[in-house]
Amino acid sequence: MEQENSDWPLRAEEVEDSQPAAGDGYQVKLEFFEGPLDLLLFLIRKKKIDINDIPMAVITRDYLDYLEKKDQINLDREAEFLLIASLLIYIKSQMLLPREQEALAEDDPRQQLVDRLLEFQKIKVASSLLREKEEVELQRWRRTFRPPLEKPDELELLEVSLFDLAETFFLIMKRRERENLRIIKGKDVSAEEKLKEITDYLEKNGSMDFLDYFSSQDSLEEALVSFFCLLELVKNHLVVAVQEELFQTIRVWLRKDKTHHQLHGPSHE
Amino acid sequence: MGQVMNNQLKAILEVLIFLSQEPLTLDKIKEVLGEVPEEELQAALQELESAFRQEGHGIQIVQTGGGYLFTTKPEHDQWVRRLLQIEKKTRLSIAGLETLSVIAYHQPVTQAEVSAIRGVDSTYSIKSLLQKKLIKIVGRKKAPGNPLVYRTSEKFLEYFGLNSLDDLPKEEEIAKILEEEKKTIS
Amino acid sequence: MGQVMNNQLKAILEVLIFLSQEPLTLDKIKEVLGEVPEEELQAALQELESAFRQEGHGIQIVQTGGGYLFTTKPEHDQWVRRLLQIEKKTRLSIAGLETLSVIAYHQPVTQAEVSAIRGVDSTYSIKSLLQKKLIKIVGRKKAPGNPLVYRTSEKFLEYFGLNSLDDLPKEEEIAKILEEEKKTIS
Repeated sequence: MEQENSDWPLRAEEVEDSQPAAGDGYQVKLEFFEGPLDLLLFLIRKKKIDINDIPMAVITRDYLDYLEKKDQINLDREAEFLLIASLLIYIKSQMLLPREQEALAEDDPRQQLVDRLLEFQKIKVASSLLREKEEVELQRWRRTFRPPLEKPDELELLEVSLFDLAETFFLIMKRRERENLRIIKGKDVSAEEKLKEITDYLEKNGSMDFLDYFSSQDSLEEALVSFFCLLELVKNHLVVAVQEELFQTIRVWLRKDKTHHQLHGPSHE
Repeated sequence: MGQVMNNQLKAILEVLIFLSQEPLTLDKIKEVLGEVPEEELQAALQELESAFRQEGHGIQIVQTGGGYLFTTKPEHDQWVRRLLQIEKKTRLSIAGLETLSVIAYHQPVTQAEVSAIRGVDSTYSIKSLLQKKLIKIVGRKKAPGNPLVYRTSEKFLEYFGLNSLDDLPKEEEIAKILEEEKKTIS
Repeated sequence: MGQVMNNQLKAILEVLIFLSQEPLTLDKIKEVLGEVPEEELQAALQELESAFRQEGHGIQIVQTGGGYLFTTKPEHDQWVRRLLQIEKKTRLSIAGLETLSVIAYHQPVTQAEVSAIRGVDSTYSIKSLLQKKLIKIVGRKKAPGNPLVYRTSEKFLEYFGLNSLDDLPKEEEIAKILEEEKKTIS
């Protein structure tokens, strides 16, 4: 029978072993990580680092090296990797700041990252335990029919959920719409429009809760475009983005010294 | 033939008969099991049959239609019918689900309106939902024929774990979820 | 309680569990049977379970998803697949399993919360789990945007052979595995 590979500790290590490393770099593919936390845990384990005392400079460099090794970044998939990259840089910079009060040891800027990694690690273990249970259960078979003793109209009954109810209704409505030959046009999003939308909003309101804004977008595509517009604005020093509390939200402010003109014509050097 | 082998064979036969929707023929058994001495196979089948014929068992193996099949024993018929009746009460058919969803999102609504939206006569489904107490009659519409007007009931909210009708998933939310699917397909 | 009565009760329970498509809950059993002393019922169920656990049986009664269900034993998987001519059943994707774990351990939970814990947008996984009926919408969170709130479903329990959420791997079990991992790494 087949050799069952457990998903834990990390699939990526298996990949690394099966592909002779070129040079000193480890050749692991991003596809093998479910997400940035997965990658981060991999790097931490690789360096045998104590998760409670992460050397931010080292791990941030490893992480960025890793992303840079990629030929091209697939934005659809890798925005999340970039988000964590910016978080790592942020924490690193926080740690470089001179401490005003030496006494506040528990004020470690890494703490929330650590908490998050620990939680994620637990989830990974739980997943692997569930996987084992799944393996067993998939080998148990149940009947999907009743023995022939009832009247046929008692078949095809189902237990329904709220999702079924809602999905059913909107599918009926969709069917109706199609019958009426109404055409619904999709929305194309351009970066320029998004840029203008964000800066207009900032000019009017002063600041914005970026995560709220991000999740209020109609489609993933639109949300991603807005995310990269934000990165662009930060890069060009037109706005300041601050995460007041880690993993909470990103608040964005307009830089006061920037003129309206600059805002609407971000440079593309 | 050892006892272990025999037990093993009986267990496998039990599984095969259990999962077979049609009477399981000897040919099919041989096809699945491969080489098994005919004599051994017959003996195992017979033991299996007689084991379930004992008191204390409610199901039995019968030979019918050229094969073996699990059925319930006739003397338990009344319990079977009670169980099926109870299951019927708590389950919906696809037509029932469709009708219920239309009433939930369009209430208050008449039978004619439901039928128009579904494109199918919904009289029977409405009757069945009324019996299940998932919907209720709330009055008559001031329109030709004074048709009855329906709404979802308290039991409906309970069934779906909703606090109020405001909690019903909105079109955009479902659309978003369905949209996501379209993207991954295309 | 005489032996006849007990045999009779076991036989009826066998029939009911055998016929039920979903795990048969104690509540449903009681609804069908009416007045039966709790103790007697529990004893009969236990005897029934252990009888099928014997060698020589290929099917067994399992407690899963909050009820009783007949399934085949895992060791006969290969014969079943030969009978039904099915390759191995598909497993959940890693993303799906991860998302499901987060929901299982953090429920009730919103999409945004799941995504935050995973560090990955989980909209697609949630949709797919909804369609597999492994999770369900249970209402809305009183928070900006009133996001939908998710929980694992009955089917989730059945899928992993859990009788209730209490059967999920415990915190200590997980901690122990992590401890061992650490040892093998360093």
